[in-house]
Amino acid sequence: MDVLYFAWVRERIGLPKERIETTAATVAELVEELKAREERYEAAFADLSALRVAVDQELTDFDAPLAGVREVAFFPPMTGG
Amino acid sequence: MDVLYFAWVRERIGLPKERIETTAATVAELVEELKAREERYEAAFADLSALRVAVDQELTDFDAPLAGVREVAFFPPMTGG
Amino acid sequence: MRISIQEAPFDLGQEADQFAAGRVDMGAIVTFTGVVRNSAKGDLAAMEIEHYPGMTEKAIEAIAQQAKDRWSLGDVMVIHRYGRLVPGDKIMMVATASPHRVDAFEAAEFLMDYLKSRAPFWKKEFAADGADWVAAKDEDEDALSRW
Amino acid sequence: MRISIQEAPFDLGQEADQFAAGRVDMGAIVTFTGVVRNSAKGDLAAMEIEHYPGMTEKAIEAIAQQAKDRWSLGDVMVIHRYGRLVPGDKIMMVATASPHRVDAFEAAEFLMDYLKSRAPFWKKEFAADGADWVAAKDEDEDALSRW
Repeated sequence: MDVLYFAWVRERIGLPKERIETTAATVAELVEELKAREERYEAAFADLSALRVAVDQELTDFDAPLAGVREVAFFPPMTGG
Repeated sequence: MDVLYFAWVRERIGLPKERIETTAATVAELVEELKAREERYEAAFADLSALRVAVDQELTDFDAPLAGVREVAFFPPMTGG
Repeated sequence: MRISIQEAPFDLGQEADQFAAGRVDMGAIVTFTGVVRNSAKGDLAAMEIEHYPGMTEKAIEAIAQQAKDRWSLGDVMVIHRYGRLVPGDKIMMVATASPHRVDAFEAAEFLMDYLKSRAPFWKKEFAADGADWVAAKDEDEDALSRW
Repeated sequence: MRISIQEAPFDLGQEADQFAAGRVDMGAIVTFTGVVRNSAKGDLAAMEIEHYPGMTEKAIEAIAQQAKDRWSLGDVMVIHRYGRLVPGDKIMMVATASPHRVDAFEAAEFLMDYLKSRAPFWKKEFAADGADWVAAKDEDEDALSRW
Protein backbone atom coordinates (compact mmCIF):
# COMPACT_ATOMS: atom_id res chain seq x y z
CA MET A 1 0.00 0.00 0.00
CA ASP A 2 1.02 3.63 -0.32
CA VAL A 3 1.95 5.36 2.91
CA LEU A 4 1.95 9.17 2.85
CA TYR A 5 3.40 11.65 5.32
CA PHE A 6 2.57 15.33 5.65
CA ALA A 7 3.92 18.41 7.44
CA TRP A 8 6.43 17.63 10.21
CA VAL A 9 5.78 13.90 9.92
CA ARG A 10 7.04 14.12 6.34
CA GLU A 11 10.02 16.17 7.47
CA ARG A 12 10.99 13.77 10.27
CA ILE A 13 10.69 10.70 8.13
CA GLY A 14 12.36 12.47 5.25
CA LEU A 15 10.02 11.52 2.45
CA PRO A 16 6.44 12.31 1.37
CA LYS A 17 5.38 8.84 0.24
CA GLU A 18 6.56 5.28 0.11
CA ARG A 19 5.27 1.91 -1.01
CA ILE A 20 5.09 -0.56 1.87
CA GLU A 21 4.31 -4.27 1.80
CA THR A 22 2.83 -5.21 5.14
CA THR A 23 0.74 -7.86 6.82
CA ALA A 24 -0.29 -5.45 9.59
CA ALA A 25 -3.97 -5.86 10.37
CA THR A 26 -4.50 -2.34 11.72
CA VAL A 27 -3.00 1.12 11.47
CA ALA A 28 -1.54 0.68 14.96
CA GLU A 29 0.25 -2.48 13.86
CA LEU A 30 1.62 -0.69 10.82
CA VAL A 31 2.93 2.06 13.07
CA GLU A 32 4.71 -0.52 15.25
CA GLU A 33 6.28 -2.04 12.15
CA LEU A 34 7.49 1.35 10.96
CA LYS A 35 8.85 2.35 14.38
CA ALA A 36 10.89 -0.86 14.49
CA ARG A 37 12.56 0.05 11.19
CA GLU A 38 14.60 3.14 11.91
CA GLU A 39 15.20 5.98 14.33
CA ARG A 40 13.44 8.54 12.12
CA TYR A 41 10.17 6.56 12.20
CA GLU A 42 10.54 6.10 15.94
CA ALA A 43 10.90 9.91 16.22
CA ALA A 44 7.94 10.63 13.96
CA PHE A 45 5.59 8.21 15.75
CA ALA A 46 6.79 8.84 19.31
CA ASP A 47 3.55 10.52 20.40
CA LEU A 48 0.51 9.15 18.63
CA SER A 49 -1.79 11.64 20.37
CA ALA A 50 -0.05 14.33 18.29
CA LEU A 51 -0.88 12.49 15.07
CA ARG A 52 -3.88 11.93 12.88
CA VAL A 53 -4.39 9.17 10.34
CA ALA A 54 -6.41 8.86 7.15
CA VAL A 55 -7.15 5.54 5.47
CA ASP A 56 -8.05 5.76 1.79
CA GLN A 57 -8.39 9.52 2.27
CA GLU A 58 -10.88 9.34 5.14
CA LEU A 59 -9.98 10.44 8.66
CA THR A 60 -10.05 7.49 11.02
CA ASP A 61 -8.22 6.21 14.11
CA PHE A 62 -5.31 3.98 14.86
CA ASP A 63 -7.30 0.80 15.32
CA ALA A 64 -8.76 1.04 11.80
CA PRO A 65 -8.29 -2.24 9.84
CA LEU A 66 -6.01 -2.29 6.82
CA ALA A 67 -7.61 -5.11 4.81
CA GLY A 68 -8.09 -3.98 1.22
CA VAL A 69 -6.66 -0.51 1.92
CA ARG A 70 -4.68 1.25 -0.82
CA GLU A 71 -3.48 4.37 0.96
CA VAL A 72 -2.65 5.33 4.55
CA ALA A 73 -1.57 8.85 5.51
CA PHE A 74 -0.04 10.19 8.72
CA PHE A 75 0.00 13.85 9.67
CA PRO A 76 -0.36 16.30 12.57
CA PRO A 77 -3.73 17.90 13.42
CA MET A 78 -4.87 20.07 10.54
CA THR A 79 -4.41 23.83 10.57
CA GLY A 80 -6.32 25.04 7.54
CA GLY A 81 -8.68 27.94 7.19
CA MET B 1 -41.20 71.73 17.09
CA ASP B 2 -41.04 69.62 13.95
CA VAL B 3 -43.12 66.47 13.97
CA LEU B 4 -42.21 63.82 11.40
CA TYR B 5 -44.13 60.77 10.22
CA PHE B 6 -42.77 57.75 8.37
CA ALA B 7 -44.13 54.71 6.52
CA TRP B 8 -47.82 54.00 7.14
CA VAL B 9 -48.00 56.67 9.84
CA ARG B 10 -47.05 59.21 7.17
CA GLU B 11 -49.60 57.72 4.79
CA ARG B 12 -52.45 57.76 7.34
CA ILE B 13 -51.77 61.31 8.45
CA GLY B 14 -51.16 62.38 4.88
CA LEU B 15 -47.97 64.36 5.31
CA PRO B 16 -44.33 63.67 6.13
CA LYS B 17 -43.67 66.60 8.42
CA GLU B 18 -45.37 69.49 10.12
CA ARG B 19 -44.52 72.32 12.48
CA ILE B 20 -46.46 72.10 15.72
CA GLU B 21 -46.69 74.59 18.59
CA THR B 22 -47.48 72.66 21.72
CA THR B 23 -47.28 72.90 25.49
CA ALA B 24 -47.38 69.12 25.87
CA ALA B 25 -44.91 67.99 28.52
CA THR B 26 -44.38 64.50 27.13
CA VAL B 27 -44.65 62.57 23.89
CA ALA B 28 -47.81 60.89 25.22
CA GLU B 29 -49.43 64.30 25.81
CA LEU B 30 -48.47 65.39 22.30
CA VAL B 31 -50.12 62.24 20.93
CA GLU B 32 -53.33 63.04 22.84
CA GLU B 33 -53.28 66.57 21.42
CA LEU B 34 -52.85 65.25 17.88
CA LYS B 35 -55.56 62.59 18.26
CA ALA B 36 -58.00 65.28 19.37
CA ARG B 37 -57.37 67.22 16.18
CA GLU B 38 -58.71 65.07 13.39
CA GLU B 39 -59.83 61.59 12.42
CA ARG B 40 -56.61 60.83 10.49
CA TYR B 41 -54.48 61.40 13.60
CA GLU B 42 -56.88 59.29 15.64
CA ALA B 43 -56.44 56.53 13.05
CA ALA B 44 -52.66 56.81 12.98
CA PHE B 45 -52.28 56.77 16.76
CA ALA B 46 -55.03 54.25 17.54
CA ASP B 47 -52.60 51.55 18.72
CA LEU B 48 -49.48 52.98 20.35
CA SER B 49 -47.99 49.51 20.78
CA ALA B 50 -47.66 49.40 16.98
CA LEU B 51 -45.69 52.67 17.00
CA ARG B 52 -42.20 53.79 17.82
CA VAL B 53 -41.06 57.30 18.64
CA ALA B 54 -37.79 59.18 18.27
CA VAL B 55 -37.06 62.46 20.02
CA ASP B 56 -34.31 64.54 18.45
CA GLN B 57 -33.42 61.49 16.36
CA GLU B 58 -32.96 59.12 19.28
CA LEU B 59 -35.34 56.21 19.89
CA THR B 60 -37.22 56.70 23.13
CA ASP B 61 -40.64 55.97 24.62
CA PHE B 62 -43.93 57.72 24.96
CA ASP B 63 -43.30 59.20 28.38
CA ALA B 64 -40.18 61.04 27.18
CA PRO B 65 -40.27 64.76 28.10
CA LEU B 66 -40.52 67.38 25.36
CA ALA B 67 -38.80 70.32 27.05
CA GLY B 68 -36.21 71.80 24.68
CA VAL B 69 -36.96 69.22 21.98
CA ARG B 70 -36.69 70.28 18.33
CA GLU B 71 -37.89 67.18 16.52
CA VAL B 72 -40.26 64.29 17.26
CA ALA B 73 -40.83 61.42 14.85
CA PHE B 74 -43.48 58.70 14.81
CA PHE B 75 -43.18 55.50 12.82
CA PRO B 76 -43.88 51.75 12.86
CA PRO B 77 -41.23 49.25 14.02
CA MET B 78 -38.26 49.36 11.69
CA THR B 79 -37.78 46.80 8.94
CA GLY B 80 -34.33 47.51 7.58
CA GLY B 81 -31.53 45.13 6.72
CA MET C 1 -15.38 53.08 9.38
CA ARG C 2 -17.38 53.63 6.22
CA ILE C 3 -21.12 54.18 6.55
CA SER C 4 -23.11 55.00 3.47
CA ILE C 5 -26.84 55.55 3.16
CA GLN C 6 -27.45 55.79 -0.55
CA GLU C 7 -30.06 55.51 -3.25
CA ALA C 8 -27.58 54.31 -5.86
CA PRO C 9 -26.66 50.64 -6.32
CA PHE C 10 -23.35 49.48 -4.88
CA ASP C 11 -20.85 47.02 -6.30
CA LEU C 12 -20.41 44.10 -3.89
CA GLY C 13 -17.12 42.96 -5.41
CA GLN C 14 -15.60 46.41 -5.48
CA GLU C 15 -16.73 47.19 -1.93
CA ALA C 16 -15.39 43.87 -0.64
CA ASP C 17 -12.06 44.40 -2.40
CA GLN C 18 -11.67 47.94 -1.10
CA PHE C 19 -12.61 46.88 2.40
CA ALA C 20 -10.09 44.03 2.39
CA ALA C 21 -7.29 45.94 0.66
CA GLY C 22 -3.95 46.24 2.41
CA ARG C 23 -4.79 44.49 5.67
CA VAL C 24 -1.91 42.50 7.11
CA ASP C 25 -3.14 42.66 10.70
CA MET C 26 -6.67 41.34 10.13
CA GLY C 27 -6.90 37.59 9.55
CA ALA C 28 -10.65 37.50 9.06
CA ILE C 29 -12.99 39.46 6.81
CA VAL C 30 -16.72 38.81 6.82
CA THR C 31 -19.27 40.37 4.49
CA PHE C 32 -23.03 40.12 4.57
CA THR C 33 -25.08 41.23 1.60
CA GLY C 34 -28.85 41.52 1.67
CA VAL C 35 -30.70 40.92 -1.60
CA VAL C 36 -34.34 41.73 -2.44
CA ARG C 37 -35.99 38.34 -2.53
CA ASN C 38 -39.02 37.68 -4.65
CA SER C 39 -42.24 36.70 -2.87
CA ALA C 40 -43.14 33.02 -2.52
CA LYS C 41 -45.66 33.58 -5.33
CA GLY C 42 -42.97 35.23 -7.45
CA ASP C 43 -45.11 38.35 -7.94
CA LEU C 44 -43.05 41.02 -6.19
CA ALA C 45 -42.78 43.87 -8.67
CA ALA C 46 -40.73 46.21 -6.51
CA MET C 47 -39.85 47.30 -3.01
CA GLU C 48 -39.55 50.83 -1.73
CA ILE C 49 -37.33 51.61 1.20
CA GLU C 50 -38.03 54.76 3.17
CA HIS C 51 -35.65 56.07 5.80
CA TYR C 52 -35.22 58.94 8.25
CA PRO C 53 -32.37 61.11 6.94
CA GLY C 54 -30.24 62.35 9.79
CA MET C 55 -31.35 59.76 12.29
CA THR C 56 -30.36 56.86 10.03
CA GLU C 57 -26.70 57.87 9.94
CA LYS C 58 -26.61 58.50 13.69
CA ALA C 59 -28.31 55.21 14.53
CA ILE C 60 -25.95 53.21 12.32
CA GLU C 61 -22.89 54.99 13.68
CA ALA C 62 -24.02 54.14 17.21
CA ILE C 63 -24.57 50.48 16.27
CA ALA C 64 -21.18 50.28 14.56
CA GLN C 65 -19.51 51.90 17.56
CA GLN C 66 -21.10 49.35 19.88
CA ALA C 67 -19.70 46.59 17.69
CA LYS C 68 -16.22 48.13 17.83
CA ASP C 69 -16.42 48.44 21.61
CA ARG C 70 -17.48 44.86 22.00
CA TRP C 71 -15.30 42.92 19.55
CA SER C 72 -11.73 43.24 18.38
CA LEU C 73 -12.37 44.91 15.04
CA GLY C 74 -9.96 46.62 12.73
CA ASP C 75 -12.73 48.07 10.63
CA VAL C 76 -16.46 48.05 9.98
CA MET C 77 -18.45 49.01 6.91
CA VAL C 78 -22.20 49.51 6.46
CA ILE C 79 -23.95 50.38 3.21
CA HIS C 80 -27.75 50.61 3.12
CA ARG C 81 -29.85 51.70 0.17
CA TYR C 82 -33.19 53.44 0.10
CA GLY C 83 -35.64 54.11 -2.72
CA ARG C 84 -37.05 51.70 -5.26
CA LEU C 85 -35.54 48.23 -5.69
CA VAL C 86 -36.56 45.12 -7.61
CA PRO C 87 -35.99 41.42 -6.84
CA GLY C 88 -32.31 40.55 -7.16
CA ASP C 89 -31.15 44.07 -6.24
CA LYS C 90 -28.69 44.31 -3.38
CA ILE C 91 -30.26 46.26 -0.51
CA MET C 92 -27.41 46.51 1.94
CA MET C 93 -24.04 45.21 2.96
CA VAL C 94 -21.99 45.03 6.12
CA ALA C 95 -18.34 44.07 6.40
CA THR C 96 -16.14 43.42 9.41
CA ALA C 97 -12.39 42.87 9.71
CA SER C 98 -10.84 41.30 12.79
CA PRO C 99 -7.70 39.42 13.76
CA HIS C 100 -9.98 36.50 14.66
CA ARG C 101 -12.78 34.79 12.76
CA VAL C 102 -15.17 34.52 15.70
CA ASP C 103 -15.05 38.29 16.28
CA ALA C 104 -15.58 39.05 12.60
CA PHE C 105 -18.59 36.72 12.41
CA GLU C 106 -20.21 37.79 15.67
CA ALA C 107 -19.80 41.48 14.94
CA ALA C 108 -21.33 41.08 11.48
CA GLU C 109 -24.32 39.22 12.93
CA PHE C 110 -24.71 41.83 15.65
CA LEU C 111 -24.66 44.61 13.06
CA MET C 112 -27.30 42.82 10.99
CA ASP C 113 -29.57 42.15 13.96
CA TYR C 114 -29.42 45.78 15.05
CA LEU C 115 -29.79 47.21 11.55
CA LYS C 116 -32.95 45.13 11.10
CA SER C 117 -34.71 46.53 14.15
CA ARG C 118 -32.96 49.69 15.28
CA ALA C 119 -32.05 51.64 12.16
CA PRO C 120 -34.94 53.74 10.80
CA PHE C 121 -35.74 51.98 7.56
CA TRP C 122 -39.15 50.79 6.40
CA LYS C 123 -39.91 48.54 3.45
CA LYS C 124 -43.02 48.64 1.30
CA GLU C 125 -43.65 45.82 -1.12
CA PHE C 126 -45.50 46.20 -4.40
CA ALA C 127 -47.03 42.92 -5.59
CA ALA C 128 -49.85 41.82 -7.88
CA ASP C 129 -52.44 42.18 -5.12
CA GLY C 130 -51.37 45.65 -4.03
CA ALA C 131 -48.84 47.46 -1.88
CA ASP C 132 -48.06 46.64 1.74
CA TRP C 133 -45.66 47.80 4.41
CA VAL C 134 -43.51 44.92 5.58
CA ALA C 135 -44.38 44.08 9.18
CA ALA C 136 -41.58 43.76 11.71
CA LYS C 137 -41.06 40.16 12.78
CA ASP C 138 -41.04 39.10 16.40
CA GLU C 139 -38.01 36.94 15.63
CA ASP C 140 -36.07 40.03 14.55
CA GLU C 141 -36.81 41.76 17.83
CA ASP C 142 -36.01 38.55 19.70
CA ALA C 143 -32.68 38.28 17.89
CA LEU C 144 -31.45 41.34 19.82
CA SER C 145 -31.71 39.52 23.12
CA ARG C 146 -28.77 37.27 22.34
CA TRP C 147 -26.32 40.20 22.45
CA MET D 1 -21.34 24.31 -5.38
CA ARG D 2 -17.89 25.55 -6.33
CA ILE D 3 -14.90 24.07 -4.50
CA SER D 4 -11.44 25.09 -5.60
CA ILE D 5 -8.11 24.06 -4.13
CA GLN D 6 -5.58 26.21 -5.87
CA GLU D 7 -2.08 27.60 -5.69
CA ALA D 8 -2.99 30.79 -7.57
CA PRO D 9 -4.37 33.89 -5.85
CA PHE D 10 -8.10 34.52 -6.09
CA ASP D 11 -9.94 37.79 -6.53
CA LEU D 12 -12.28 38.35 -3.57
CA GLY D 13 -14.40 40.93 -5.34
CA GLN D 14 -14.78 38.90 -8.50
CA GLU D 15 -15.58 35.71 -6.58
CA ALA D 16 -18.15 37.51 -4.42
CA ASP D 17 -19.78 39.10 -7.47
CA GLN D 18 -19.95 35.84 -9.36
CA PHE D 19 -21.32 34.00 -6.34
CA ALA D 20 -24.03 36.61 -5.79
CA ALA D 21 -24.94 37.08 -9.44
CA GLY D 22 -28.50 36.49 -10.55
CA ARG D 23 -29.98 35.36 -7.24
CA VAL D 24 -33.55 36.50 -6.69
CA ASP D 25 -34.44 33.69 -4.29
CA MET D 26 -31.60 34.15 -1.82
CA GLY D 27 -31.96 37.12 0.51
CA ALA D 28 -28.68 36.64 2.33
CA ILE D 29 -25.13 36.20 1.10
CA VAL D 30 -22.24 35.78 3.53
CA THR D 31 -18.57 35.63 2.64
CA PHE D 32 -15.62 34.86 4.86
CA THR D 33 -12.11 35.58 3.68
CA GLY D 34 -9.01 34.46 5.54
CA VAL D 35 -5.93 36.63 5.24
CA VAL D 36 -2.32 35.79 6.21
CA ARG D 37 -1.74 37.84 9.32
CA ASN D 38 1.69 39.03 10.30
CA SER D 39 3.12 37.79 13.60
CA ALA D 40 2.78 39.93 16.73
CA LYS D 41 6.46 40.83 16.23
CA GLY D 42 5.80 41.72 12.59
CA ASP D 43 8.54 39.36 11.41
CA LEU D 44 6.57 36.79 9.42
CA ALA D 45 8.34 36.50 6.09
CA ALA D 46 6.10 33.88 4.55
CA MET D 47 3.78 30.97 5.16
CA GLU D 48 3.69 27.70 3.31
CA ILE D 49 0.51 25.71 3.11
CA GLU D 50 0.77 22.01 2.41
CA HIS D 51 -2.24 19.88 1.63
CA TYR D 52 -3.21 16.32 0.75
CA PRO D 53 -4.32 16.33 -2.89
CA GLY D 54 -7.28 14.03 -3.40
CA MET D 55 -8.32 13.93 0.22
CA THR D 56 -8.60 17.72 0.46
CA GLU D 57 -11.28 17.92 -2.23
CA LYS D 58 -13.22 14.98 -0.76
CA ALA D 59 -13.06 16.35 2.78
CA ILE D 60 -14.28 19.79 1.71
CA GLU D 61 -17.07 18.34 -0.41
CA ALA D 62 -18.23 16.31 2.59
CA ILE D 63 -18.15 19.40 4.84
CA ALA D 64 -20.05 21.47 2.27
CA GLN D 65 -22.61 18.70 1.85
CA GLN D 66 -23.17 18.58 5.61
CA ALA D 67 -23.79 22.33 5.57
CA LYS D 68 -26.32 21.96 2.75
CA ASP D 69 -28.11 19.17 4.61
CA ARG D 70 -28.31 21.19 7.77
CA TRP D 71 -29.22 24.69 6.63
CA SER D 72 -31.43 26.10 3.90
CA LEU D 73 -28.72 27.00 1.39
CA GLY D 74 -29.05 27.91 -2.24
CA ASP D 75 -25.33 27.63 -2.81
CA VAL D 76 -21.96 27.20 -1.14
CA MET D 77 -18.48 28.11 -2.31
CA VAL D 78 -15.09 27.18 -0.86
CA ILE D 79 -11.72 28.33 -2.19
CA HIS D 80 -8.53 27.34 -0.37
CA ARG D 81 -5.00 28.06 -1.48
CA TYR D 82 -1.82 26.10 -0.90
CA GLY D 83 1.83 26.96 -1.49
CA ARG D 84 3.77 30.03 -0.45
CA LEU D 85 1.93 33.11 0.84
CA VAL D 86 3.04 36.35 2.47
CA PRO D 87 1.28 38.58 5.04
CA GLY D 88 -1.73 40.25 3.48
CA ASP D 89 -2.32 37.43 0.99
CA LYS D 90 -5.77 35.91 0.98
CA ILE D 91 -5.59 32.25 2.01
CA MET D 92 -9.14 31.11 1.60
CA MET D 93 -12.73 32.12 1.17
CA VAL D 94 -16.13 30.62 1.84
CA ALA D 95 -19.47 31.96 0.67
CA THR D 96 -23.02 30.92 1.48
CA ALA D 97 -26.35 31.99 0.00
CA SER D 98 -29.62 31.41 1.81
CA PRO D 99 -33.13 32.84 1.89
CA HIS D 100 -32.45 33.78 5.53
CA ARG D 101 -29.56 35.58 7.20
CA VAL D 102 -29.25 33.23 10.17
CA ASP D 103 -28.77 30.22 7.90
CA ALA D 104 -26.20 32.01 5.75
CA PHE D 105 -24.20 33.08 8.82
CA GLU D 106 -24.37 29.77 10.67
CA ALA D 107 -23.46 27.74 7.60
CA ALA D 108 -20.46 29.98 6.89
CA GLU D 109 -19.25 29.62 10.48
CA PHE D 110 -19.76 25.87 10.36
CA LEU D 111 -17.76 25.64 7.14
CA MET D 112 -14.94 27.68 8.67
CA ASP D 113 -14.84 25.65 11.88
CA TYR D 114 -14.67 22.39 9.95
CA LEU D 115 -12.18 23.63 7.37
CA LYS D 116 -9.86 24.67 10.22
CA SER D 117 -9.74 21.24 11.82
CA ARG D 118 -11.02 18.66 9.34
CA ALA D 119 -9.63 19.60 5.95
CA PRO D 120 -6.05 18.35 5.40
CA PHE D 121 -4.07 21.58 5.31
CA TRP D 122 -0.98 22.38 7.33
CA LYS D 123 0.68 25.77 7.72
CA LYS D 124 4.36 26.41 8.21
CA GLU D 125 5.51 29.88 9.18
CA PHE D 126 8.85 31.37 8.21
CA ALA D 127 9.95 34.12 10.61
CA ALA D 128 13.19 35.78 11.68
CA ASP D 129 13.91 33.06 14.26
CA GLY D 130 13.28 30.12 11.94
CA ALA D 131 10.51 28.01 10.48
CA ASP D 132 7.75 26.34 12.48
CA TRP D 133 4.65 24.32 11.79
CA VAL D 134 1.59 26.07 13.16
CA ALA D 135 0.17 24.05 16.06
CA ALA D 136 -3.53 23.23 16.08
CA LYS D 137 -5.37 25.19 18.75
CA ASP D 138 -7.58 23.50 21.33
CA GLU D 139 -10.13 26.24 20.74
CA ASP D 140 -10.40 25.25 17.08
CA GLU D 141 -11.13 21.65 18.03
CA ASP D 142 -13.55 22.85 20.72
CA ALA D 143 -15.34 25.03 18.17
CA LEU D 144 -16.65 21.88 16.46
CA SER D 145 -18.62 20.87 19.53
CA ARG D 146 -21.13 23.67 19.05
CA TRP D 147 -22.48 22.08 15.84
